Amino acid sequence: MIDLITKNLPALQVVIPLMAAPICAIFNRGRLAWTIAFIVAIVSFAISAALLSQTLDGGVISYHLGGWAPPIGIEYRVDVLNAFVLLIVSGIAVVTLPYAVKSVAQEIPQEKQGFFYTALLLCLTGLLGVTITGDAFNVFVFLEISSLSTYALVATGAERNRRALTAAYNYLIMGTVGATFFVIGLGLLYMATGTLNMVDLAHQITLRGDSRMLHMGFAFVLVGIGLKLAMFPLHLWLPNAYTFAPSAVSVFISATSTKVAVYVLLRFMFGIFGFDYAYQQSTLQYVLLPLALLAMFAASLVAVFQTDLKRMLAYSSIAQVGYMLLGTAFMTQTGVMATVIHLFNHAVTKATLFMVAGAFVYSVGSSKISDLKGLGRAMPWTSAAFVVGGLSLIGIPLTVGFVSKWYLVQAALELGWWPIAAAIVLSSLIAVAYVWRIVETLYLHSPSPDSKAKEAPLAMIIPMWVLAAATVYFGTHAALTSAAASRAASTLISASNIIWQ
Amino acid sequence: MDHHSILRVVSKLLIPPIIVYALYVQWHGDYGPGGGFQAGVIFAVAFILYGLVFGVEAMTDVLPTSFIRVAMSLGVLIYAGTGLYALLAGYNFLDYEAIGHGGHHAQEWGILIVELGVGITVASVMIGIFVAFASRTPKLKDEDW
Amino acid sequence: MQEVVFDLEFIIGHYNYWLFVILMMTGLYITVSRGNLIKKVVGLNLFQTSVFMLYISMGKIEGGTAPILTGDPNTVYSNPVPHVLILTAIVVGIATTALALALVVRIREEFGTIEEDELTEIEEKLEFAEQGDDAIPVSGEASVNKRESGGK
Amino acid sequence: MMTGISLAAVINVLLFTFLVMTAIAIVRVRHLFAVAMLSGVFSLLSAGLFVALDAVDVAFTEAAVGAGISTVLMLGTMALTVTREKSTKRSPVLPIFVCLVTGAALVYSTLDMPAFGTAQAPIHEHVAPDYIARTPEEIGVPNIVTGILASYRGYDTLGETTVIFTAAVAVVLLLGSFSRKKQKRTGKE
Amino acid sequence: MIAIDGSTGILLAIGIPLIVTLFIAAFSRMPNLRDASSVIAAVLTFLVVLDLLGMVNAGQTPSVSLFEVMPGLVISFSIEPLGMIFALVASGLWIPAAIYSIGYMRAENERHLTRFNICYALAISAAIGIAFSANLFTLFIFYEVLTVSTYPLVAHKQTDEARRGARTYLAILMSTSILFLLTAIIWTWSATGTLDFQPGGFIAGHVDPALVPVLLALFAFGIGKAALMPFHRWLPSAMVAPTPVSALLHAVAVVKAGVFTMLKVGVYVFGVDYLSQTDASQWLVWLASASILIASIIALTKDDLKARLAYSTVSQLSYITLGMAMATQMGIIGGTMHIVTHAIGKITLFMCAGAIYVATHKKKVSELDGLGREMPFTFIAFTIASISIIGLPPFAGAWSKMYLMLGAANSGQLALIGVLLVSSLLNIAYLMPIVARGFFAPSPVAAHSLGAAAADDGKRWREAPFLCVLPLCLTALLCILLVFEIGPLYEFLLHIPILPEVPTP
Repeated sequence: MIDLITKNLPALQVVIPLMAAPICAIFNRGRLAWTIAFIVAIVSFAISAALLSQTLDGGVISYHLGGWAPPIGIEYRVDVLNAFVLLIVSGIAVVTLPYAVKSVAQEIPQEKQGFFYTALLLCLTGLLGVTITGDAFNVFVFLEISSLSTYALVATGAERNRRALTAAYNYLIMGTVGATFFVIGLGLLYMATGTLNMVDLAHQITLRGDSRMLHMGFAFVLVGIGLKLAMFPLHLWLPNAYTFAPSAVSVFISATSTKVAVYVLLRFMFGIFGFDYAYQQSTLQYVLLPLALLAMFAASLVAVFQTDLKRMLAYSSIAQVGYMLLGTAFMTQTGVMATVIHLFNHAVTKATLFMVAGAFVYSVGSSKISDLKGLGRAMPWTSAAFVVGGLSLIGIPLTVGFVSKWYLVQAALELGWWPIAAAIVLSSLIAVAYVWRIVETLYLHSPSPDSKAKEAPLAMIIPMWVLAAATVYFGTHAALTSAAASRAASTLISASNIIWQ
Repeated sequence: MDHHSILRVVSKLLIPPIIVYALYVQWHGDYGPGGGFQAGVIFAVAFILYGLVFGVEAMTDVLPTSFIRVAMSLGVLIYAGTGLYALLAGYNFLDYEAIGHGGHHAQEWGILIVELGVGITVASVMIGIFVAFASRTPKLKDEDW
Repeated sequence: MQEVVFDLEFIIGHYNYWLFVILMMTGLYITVSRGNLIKKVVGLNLFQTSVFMLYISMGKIEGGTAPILTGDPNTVYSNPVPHVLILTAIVVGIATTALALALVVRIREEFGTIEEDELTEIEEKLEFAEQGDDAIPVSGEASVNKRESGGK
Repeated sequence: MMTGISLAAVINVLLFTFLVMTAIAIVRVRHLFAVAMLSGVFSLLSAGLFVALDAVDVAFTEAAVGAGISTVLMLGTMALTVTREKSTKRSPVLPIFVCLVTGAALVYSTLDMPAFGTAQAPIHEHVAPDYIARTPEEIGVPNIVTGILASYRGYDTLGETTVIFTAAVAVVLLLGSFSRKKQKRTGKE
Repeated sequence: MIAIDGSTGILLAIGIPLIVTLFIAAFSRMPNLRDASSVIAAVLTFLVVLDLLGMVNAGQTPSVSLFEVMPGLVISFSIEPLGMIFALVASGLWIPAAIYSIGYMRAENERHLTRFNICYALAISAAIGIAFSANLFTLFIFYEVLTVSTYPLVAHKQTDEARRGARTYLAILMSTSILFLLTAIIWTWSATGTLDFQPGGFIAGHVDPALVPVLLALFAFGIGKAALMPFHRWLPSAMVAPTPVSALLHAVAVVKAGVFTMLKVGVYVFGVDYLSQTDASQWLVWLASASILIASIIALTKDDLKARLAYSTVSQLSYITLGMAMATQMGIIGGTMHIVTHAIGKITLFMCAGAIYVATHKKKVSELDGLGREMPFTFIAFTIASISIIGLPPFAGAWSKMYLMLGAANSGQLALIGVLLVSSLLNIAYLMPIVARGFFAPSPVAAHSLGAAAADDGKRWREAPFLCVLPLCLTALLCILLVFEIGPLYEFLLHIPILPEVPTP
């Protein structure tokens, strides 16, 4: 039995949540669905931890679904990079679910909770499926599972604020356009190579050489994924979606879905393309890099002027995606490593902060900044968690945010790109402005006299502080994450055909 | 709804052949065009027609919503369960070789079972979505069309 | 990258693709430019269907038949892989459409309109109300109108 | 062989003309009922095209889904919302620009595409021949599409089934539970 | 005293203020216990630091490594003479500051004292962490901790004015540290592969000599706490804080952490010898000189007592920067010594300003007429400290200035001696009038005062509460006593390495 499980870990990683979802739907009971979801999340986390430990030495696990060898069949291919991302996604699921109990009970009507957790499980399934697969078209299928369930989850925020509906609709339209672009890109790739398996694609691309189909396939995949990961001018769906989604959903998707999209981008850019260094380099440096910089500044500046905490965090997410893209655009080992480590670091940080926002919504009924005055006293734990997460967002040492920034700046300096290095630190200063506004509101204002805010329940505080502690722990013991990220970067690089700088 | 009596008669006549056709498409998918998905849609169309003509309530009397909910979940479970069965039998996930005697026989049975799962899910999901839409009170009168 | 020569043969071999592109862009245009939420969904459908056509046309082999085995060893079959992919994509498409339309129904219920311009207007009012310290909860068309008249 | 080419070409051109006309009509018509019908017509025409391109399974599905289910859903939505589209005040410049750029990119990519219908394209040389050759031996079903769909790439189809299931879950989450008795306006007070 | 080894000592010195925050939090409803635990922690910390001094004097180098944050970047501590001096100043002055805080804050009926005490202790812990850091990375971490932990102190009053001041404080300190200091550190790291402080520095040979001044500029401006112009604005705007906080900022921890870092970078990153060879710090000499003179002139124009003292601090800090920039041994010794003498002098001045405020609620220099006769202890202490700051013999301040002048002479820049002399004259001009007004100006007529009710016995004002006056008398006394310790201090500071440890064969 043990042997059976260890042999089939990659399949089980996705199949367990996939099968749990319909089971939840059959019973359609909120409490039971939650229990199933929580157990599944823990199992998924254990599986991804096992996968990471198996691949950490640089090994690759290839699993043939249906017993058909690729490229005929669909392959699950786990290396240290996607094992790391799997761990992030399932880990966030494990902490989000206990947190969700109270906030979902408050925000979602009882009779819908069963389906709510079903949708959450489907979202998890989709994200895990996208991450683990080695087949390009399979990415699309699972991307749509996660996207569709996310649209619905965002829309359930309508119970609290009806604007969640328009947010979900806009998200759906832009997400679907993105998915269709992705499909067009895949089609062009397929047309040029005749295969859909990622490894085979990379091989065929080198074999058949350069063509316009590949160039445009690259461009369409970039735009399609760019829409999903809220790359700067394509980010318009994100702020409202994160703001009006139920708290637990904001926590989960902010920490996972953009990260998975960034992973897909990394995989396509370095794992599949790499046929034409000059083309790729110019795309990255003349398109992606400016957009990333723009995101870092524009989105951060917009964040400063927000009046709602959740929306502020959403804009900050767009800026942080800019950091990840920037690391990618460097096209160096350190740059990719900075991106990968920031995937983790930002997931932990942002999840903490959205949990804080959710706790405020739970206790105060609002995440408007003007309603948070003086809560540092009434909600000491929640407010302190905000400070930890906020410091990490700025990139103060001893937090994970610092580690990311360190590697990012180092990557810029290695290339001798001084202005970029300056831009990175400068943009993190803007984070000081928006984070400190909240800190000041929380601690240096007198609470409104009729405020009856109480500390959030323990079920919310504990997950929040688990993440806050992770923010500090991995900020002080970054050897673990940086080793994984560094290994992931070098695996990606050694697998690609690019001549690296 | 008296002025729709012709419609009612015609649809009553139409529904059984549609269902038979759906079943044909379901089982014939190996040989010609068709399969679980198409069959599921056609099957759903029969019920949707019934619902359109006789009202959603009449339809949900025949097909309770709780049944739809279980059916759509069951379809996915049948499909994934086939895979899991293979996995537990020591093969890879979804390897039909685990079924029956292996070879063509296994593949045919495997395909049949998973197509059944697809069919069940698709049919019940389509009916379910229709019910969800149709259960909302229409705001338009007939003459607005 | 090969040299492109625009002779008649090239055009005959490629005009299909260009026609698909035109259809695709029509769909995309509807999605991006129209203000009516249902029309946007229709546009999205159009866009996706045209992409499907592009896929299927790749698989076509001149003189080939549908990929259903005939038993004759000399038969040329068109490429079945795009068909499989597009079957999946169609299903994803209808799933998206259903969800989008459900959202449209809910939006109409909550906001009283499905025109993007009017929605933006209402949302801006809501935003304004949310920003004020004494935000009055606004719900439905009626109260929005009330605020409008009250604001004058 | 020549007649085959020209016949296919004629059918294609005819279908295309209708498709483009329908698409333009959809852009211009404001009555949503007509739009829904035209969208159904578009699906039917494309199904015809799929048949011409040897994709019978796809044609079948497109007809059932595009002309059937989605039309029903659109009509159902209209019954619950409105039937006429209002004119928008927004400028069409940006959408046109986006479409032109995207279209140009696509046309650019087609320049390197193998000519329509040639058997020497990469996609006919790699992997696909394996499917055609191996299906009779390994799967034993005559419909190759079914063989790939349900066996070789069966996992994609599991995903596809899950997508459909997800859609149902999503719609139920949005429009309330299935049972009519619980149907209450859940709008915010 | 219990025998402790070096690494435990370091951890204790940093840890005691940290641990005491728990006690403070626990005693938040018992004010006496809470405040007493601060004072006890201060005494204990000072004793531990003294113990460490003993070890250093015995020729040991206590050091300890905690954990690796990122590969190659370790949190570790190691004691060298410069850090030892700073730790002594910070922990030693915490004792009077803690006592004074009790007196002041209670007399002013300030609220949120638990938060105040916790942040105060955190700041001290961070300062000692900075003092003992064995590498730039550790130093940077504690530097940021110091910034963050002092922010609530500056904003303590929670008024709009306080929030605004605190915002400026945080904005300047944080942006300079992230923008310049962090960049400088990462640059150093990517150029040399190490961040460990080494005697004689480790930059030489790794960075293009033409870029060395740029790197130095990043460091000099990045260390915003040294209040080098033009990044000095935070210091005057932090004046909104309660006076014990100003004392902490100006004397005990914050600005001293800044100039200490400046010296440390000069000595252990660049190396004094390397700096003097490359003339990389020449521009800094002139900037510091300008800073000294301009800040003194601005101080002259300020009528608000605390603002005047704040600009005086800006000017005095640049003495220390100047000492580093001269790149001579005497300059470094003078600079380090000035950390000590200025700290003691300035803490006295601030405590006096606070005592005056507590007793009379007067903030402006022009209101102090005749107060010296009514508050003799406060004003005598003020006078002693002023003379020390000005640098007139026999008080301690005279010696640090003398060494700085020697340094200037050694580096052959005689103009600097002129700068130092002129600035001393300016010091006299802005400090002495205060003393003169206090003692010699006639008291304003009772009718002019709004609070005229107390004019019966002719003595309208009394000294501030005992707990306010006692510490300032102690530190004033220290200004005098330090004169007798200048010799040993000088001997001790001679150990600061000027050349690389391994001389080239």
